[in-house]
Amino acid sequence: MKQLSVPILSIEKIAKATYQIDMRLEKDHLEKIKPGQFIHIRVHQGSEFMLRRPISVADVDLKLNKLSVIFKVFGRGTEQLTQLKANDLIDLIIPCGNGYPIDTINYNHALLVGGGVGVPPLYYLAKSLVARGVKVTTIIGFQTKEEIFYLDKFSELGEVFVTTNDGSFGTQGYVTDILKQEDLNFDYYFSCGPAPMLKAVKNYLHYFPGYISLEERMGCGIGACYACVVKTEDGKAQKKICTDGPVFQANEVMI
Amino acid sequence: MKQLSVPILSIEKIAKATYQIDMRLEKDHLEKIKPGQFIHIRVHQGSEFMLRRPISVADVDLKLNKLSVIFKVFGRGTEQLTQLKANDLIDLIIPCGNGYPIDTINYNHALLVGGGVGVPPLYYLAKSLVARGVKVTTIIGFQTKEEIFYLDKFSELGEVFVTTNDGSFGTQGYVTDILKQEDLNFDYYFSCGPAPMLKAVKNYLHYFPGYISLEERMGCGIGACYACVVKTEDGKAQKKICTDGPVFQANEVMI
Amino acid sequence: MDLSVKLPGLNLKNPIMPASGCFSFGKEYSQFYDLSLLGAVVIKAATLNERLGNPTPRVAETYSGMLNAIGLQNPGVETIIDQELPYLKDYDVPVIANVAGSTVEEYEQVAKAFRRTDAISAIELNISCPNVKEGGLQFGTNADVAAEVTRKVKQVSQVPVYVKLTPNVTNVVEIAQAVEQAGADGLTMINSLTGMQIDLQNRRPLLANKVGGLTGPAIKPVAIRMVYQVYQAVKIPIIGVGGIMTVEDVLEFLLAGASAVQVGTANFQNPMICPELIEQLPACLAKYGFTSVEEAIGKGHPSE
Amino acid sequence: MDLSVKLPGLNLKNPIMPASGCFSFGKEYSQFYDLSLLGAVVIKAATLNERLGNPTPRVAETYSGMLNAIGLQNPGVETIIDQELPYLKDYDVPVIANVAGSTVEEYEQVAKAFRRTDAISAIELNISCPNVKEGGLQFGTNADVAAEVTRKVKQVSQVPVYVKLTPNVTNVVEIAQAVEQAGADGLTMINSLTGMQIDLQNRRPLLANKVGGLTGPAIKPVAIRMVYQVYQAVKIPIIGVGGIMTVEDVLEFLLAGASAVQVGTANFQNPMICPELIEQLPACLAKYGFTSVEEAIGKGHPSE
Ligand SMILES: Cc1cc2nc3c(=O)[nH]c(=O)nc-3n(C[C@H](O)[C@H](O)[C@H](O)COP(=O)(O)OP(=O)(O)OC[C@H]3O[C@@H](n4cnc5c(N)ncnc54)[C@H](O)[C@@H]3O)c2cc1C
Ligand SMILES: Cc1cc2nc3c(=O)[nH]c(=O)nc-3n(C[C@H](O)[C@H](O)[C@H](O)COP(=O)(O)OP(=O)(O)OC[C@H]3O[C@@H](n4cnc5c(N)ncnc54)[C@H](O)[C@@H]3O)c2cc1C
Ligand SMILES: Cc1cc2nc3c(=O)[nH]c(=O)nc-3n(C[C@H](O)[C@H](O)[C@H](O)COP(=O)(O)O)c2cc1C
Ligand SMILES: Cc1cc2nc3c(=O)[nH]c(=O)nc-3n(C[C@H](O)[C@H](O)[C@H](O)COP(=O)(O)O)c2cc1C
Ligand code: FES
Ligand code: FES
Repeated sequence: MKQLSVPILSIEKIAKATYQIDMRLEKDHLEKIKPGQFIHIRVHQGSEFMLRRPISVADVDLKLNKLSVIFKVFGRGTEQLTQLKANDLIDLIIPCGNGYPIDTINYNHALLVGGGVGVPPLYYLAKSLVARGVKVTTIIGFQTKEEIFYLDKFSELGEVFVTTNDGSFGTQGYVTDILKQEDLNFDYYFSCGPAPMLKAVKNYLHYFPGYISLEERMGCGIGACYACVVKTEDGKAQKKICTDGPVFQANEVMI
Repeated sequence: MKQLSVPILSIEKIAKATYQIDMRLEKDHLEKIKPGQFIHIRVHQGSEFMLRRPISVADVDLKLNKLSVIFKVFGRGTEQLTQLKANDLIDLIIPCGNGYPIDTINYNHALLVGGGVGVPPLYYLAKSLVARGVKVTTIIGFQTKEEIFYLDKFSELGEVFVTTNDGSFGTQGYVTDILKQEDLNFDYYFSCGPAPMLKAVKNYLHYFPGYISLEERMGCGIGACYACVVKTEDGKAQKKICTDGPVFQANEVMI
Repeated sequence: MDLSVKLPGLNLKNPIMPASGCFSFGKEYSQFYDLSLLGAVVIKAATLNERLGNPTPRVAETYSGMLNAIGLQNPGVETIIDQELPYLKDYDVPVIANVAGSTVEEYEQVAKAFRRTDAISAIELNISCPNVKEGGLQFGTNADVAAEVTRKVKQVSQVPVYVKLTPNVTNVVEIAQAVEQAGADGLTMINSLTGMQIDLQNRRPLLANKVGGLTGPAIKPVAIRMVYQVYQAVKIPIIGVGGIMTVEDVLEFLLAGASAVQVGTANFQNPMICPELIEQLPACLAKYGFTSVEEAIGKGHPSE
Repeated sequence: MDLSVKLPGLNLKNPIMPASGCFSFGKEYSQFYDLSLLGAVVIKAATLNERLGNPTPRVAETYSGMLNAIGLQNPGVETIIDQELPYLKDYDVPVIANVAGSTVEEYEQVAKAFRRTDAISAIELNISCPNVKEGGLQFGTNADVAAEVTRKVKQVSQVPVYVKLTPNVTNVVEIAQAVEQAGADGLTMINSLTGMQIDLQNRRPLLANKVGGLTGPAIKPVAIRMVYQVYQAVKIPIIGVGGIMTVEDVLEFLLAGASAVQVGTANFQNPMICPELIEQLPACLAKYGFTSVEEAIGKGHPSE
């Protein structure tokens, strides 16, 4: 884990209230990043924003020495981040958390299920899985058509199903509706998204082995403040999402 | 008085820790500005800096629709202002306070005495006086050679004496040393600078009519909070520097 | 969208008003906008006689806040009635008179003096100003004394009395209940937290008065907490104040239990803040599912 | 430049240490820098048994500050001694153990438990944590109770005892004097101010615990004021804490009367803050005319 100040290559609006930031990092930092890990971003110099913002790694390009994140404008901090410009420096703690243990699992066909701001980390995951010869099927859910991003990119990597809550694109409803409607073939699943979605996915897929990625309001992002805990499935102990997670085995934690 | 958001034309370091910002304003705003008035600058969007910074008008250019201020980096706010770039917008309350009543005075030769950040307003004053046919002699004092600015510009308008505390340029000592050493000819004086300097100038020149410009920590800058008061000479009443001043007759207020 | 709020003595067309001491008597801000837009105007604290206040410096900036030690400078209640209030009569806006004093008698006398004018709709009892050595703090930090001042002022006032509480106490609920018991028609909360800044160069407190009142967004969480706690413990309405910067802050105070809000320090940063908040309020209420201001009041208290 | 400070039980090579609860037991930050650089390490509050703390969300951001309601999550004093303290032994840095409890007896028992290790140099009595329903606030807001806890812990502790005061009181000087009287070797001040944020979407307090502790630069003026007032009223040394962001803030606390300082929230924004402050301190002291840390302590009190 390192604190770095890195230059922004570009910042671009890629969907409704959704932005992608590409930044330049040195190779030895990029090589350490695993899909599912996040970076902890300082919003602004000065005192107004005392907490960093955790944002998942959406893509890593080792050729262009580039790291990409995708974030949605939610509150004051992400609003402030949209003010960044190319060549500005951005202050990161990197890499944070544990990623998906893609090298230690035995599988042939992965199902990826993401909702909203849970979609970005699945892209780097999908790329990494395909690179390892694992087949990938993806279900991504959004509120509405204007919020959809990366559909093409996911499509290049495997079959993709899209849902929108308002039915303006793809299947109307939730990602779990796809699980119910389609007869999907897979032997492992990975899911990232809002807690209610994860819960539904975990319940629906409880016969399958899988990993889920959790969100919680964070203080330090490095395991020092105990802000981001989640109870273990047995309710007896607690894990820190920022260091033990954000990726957990689906049956490891209580959500 | 108006709140305006105006574009910055340029920001430039003109001396040690001293910056000039030129901004573009519409003519009808510029025409209302009198020498000695100030603008009340919002340091930054967001909540970190709740108070604006009062900065004197250093120059007005009606041809180029340009207003210039010169400020010294003193604390966190002026430090932040140095981060501004050309084309950024800057949020002002303008014009603030009462300027020098140059059109109502009967005089032929004005002495201008300024120290440090008290020098900038004297430039627009000098220009305006010369334009009205009044002769101008100027004494400006700085800590050290590297802090000197606008010497050429003042020289174009009349005789100039410079002092530095450390003697690295001009006369070593204070502006009042010039008053003591030189046999100056003038019938009115105008002074702006730190309180101890104003006090010394006022005492030394107490036989002359004159105007001084005061500084005080401000809240609103528009007369609503009573932060910036100064006692009248008789000690019985109080004036607000931000609206009754910053320019006062030398014998009007207690300093 | 219905922004109006009915409070004792106050028919507010909207819940936004400037906070006492940050708006003088209104004239300055009327250069920026029409004061009739406001829910109400709260004037600077009135004392019996003229006060010149504290020596300068009187203000300092802090992280997301400021300190002030103005020291209740004001021309005295009679001059205020004769020379300041008439100006506000031209506007269609209720006026709240902030009343301060060094003794219980002074509070009483100031409140009494206001009987001869019909230019004010309510009194706000400033029992909390931390800046004046003999006055302020003491009244507001002791429940019995706070109740006594309230009772005495209620006896002489012709208009409803709002008591403005200080946050510099161990138990704000106790004070709130005591003044409610003593007849207060409403509460305003909070006044400033006592703070200090030290001037490194001069090696002494920066404010001439040494301590000052901390205000601005820095203190908002304390204000929200106190409004929330007191809302559950009293029946009289609360006017919320402390650190409001945005329309979301306004709604947060409403949800905490405030029926209206005051904006103080933010006026200095942005003189247009009050009309801007009023303009933004309908959309903000709608965004969070409310159809009126009244509907939002106290809705941050889960029903469990 | 001499940065060292000698305090009861603590030979600090410099006056900068992380604040309790913001630094866990040190391991995480040792990824960023060598902990031996620090003046001391203050570990997370220890209670007698393991505590799981409050439900989440446990933190929220506020203007120039944050709210937390962690709820004293910790593995219990025995596990801390056996599993956390050994790691710190590898560093050349004194360790201060923050001690919390729900009853006077629990404080006593935790302090007693620490007798079996020589890994700690002092105890910091957290009589002020506002997050735990049965503990915390009560002890620190009543002078008699605060004195009682202090006395009991002093009786069993083998190391000096610093009492950490809460700012949520009407009169902090009274509490400070009571714990001094009861035998405290030093004071740490301040802990967090009680605050709240309301979630507009969910219409309830954002923190699961509803109220939380407000920390960060927002509260610095309150901390400075309290250190300043207490410095004039007690003889024991004060460790200052609350909102430190810059080296000027450090010096401000020293001038107010603190002998050393703790940095809490700022670690989250900038994990390198402590070593950066240590590095910047000599130049800052020199700039303002001091030749050592000791020389600056209390110098913000004008001699008049
Ligand atoms: C491990 C992890 C990975 C994430 N990855 C992404 C991503 O790739 N893209 C994306 O758009 N969002 C992601 N999020 C959510 C993102 O962190 C929040 O949307 C963001 O912090 C909100 O900040 P704000 O300033 O807009 O909101 P504010 O309301 O101003 O935030 C206030 C505080 O709440 C915290 N907060 C608010 N919402 C959340 C949330 N949902 N999760 C965690 N903290 C929150 C903020 O970090 C901040 O401390 C991730 C969250 C976590 C925990
Ligand atoms: C009418 C007037 C005109 C001025 N004109 C100029 C000018 O043309 N050029 C220039 O360099 N400076 C000028 N000053 C001084 C300038 O306002 C301060 O240097 C500046 O506000 C310091 O801000 P800071 O953020 O650097 O300091 P900080 O210490 O961060 O400021 C904290 C607070 O103190 C106030 N403050 C600090 N020092 C002063 C001071 N000397 N006077 C007033 N307020 C102060 C700030 O406004 C702010 O509210 C003027 C002051 C006044 C009152
Ligand atoms: C400069 C200044 C002067 C104030 N004067 C008074 C006053 O005279 N009477 C009063 O009750 N409160 C006074 N206050 C407190 C405000 O009315 C308000 O309670 C406080 O500032 C918190 O609100 P804010 O954070 O929006 O500023 C003053 C505040 C400031 C900043
Ligand atoms: C997340 C968090 C956890 C804390 N836990 C403790 C604690 O366990 N014991 C304690 O005495 N203080 C605790 N505090 C208070 C800090 O030690 C410190 O007093 C306070 O944060 C003020 O300093 P700051 O403004 O630099 O953060 C905690 C603060 C934070 C932010
Ligand atoms: S955010 Fe601090 S422990 Fe996870
Ligand atoms: S700064 Fe507010 S009255 Fe002058």
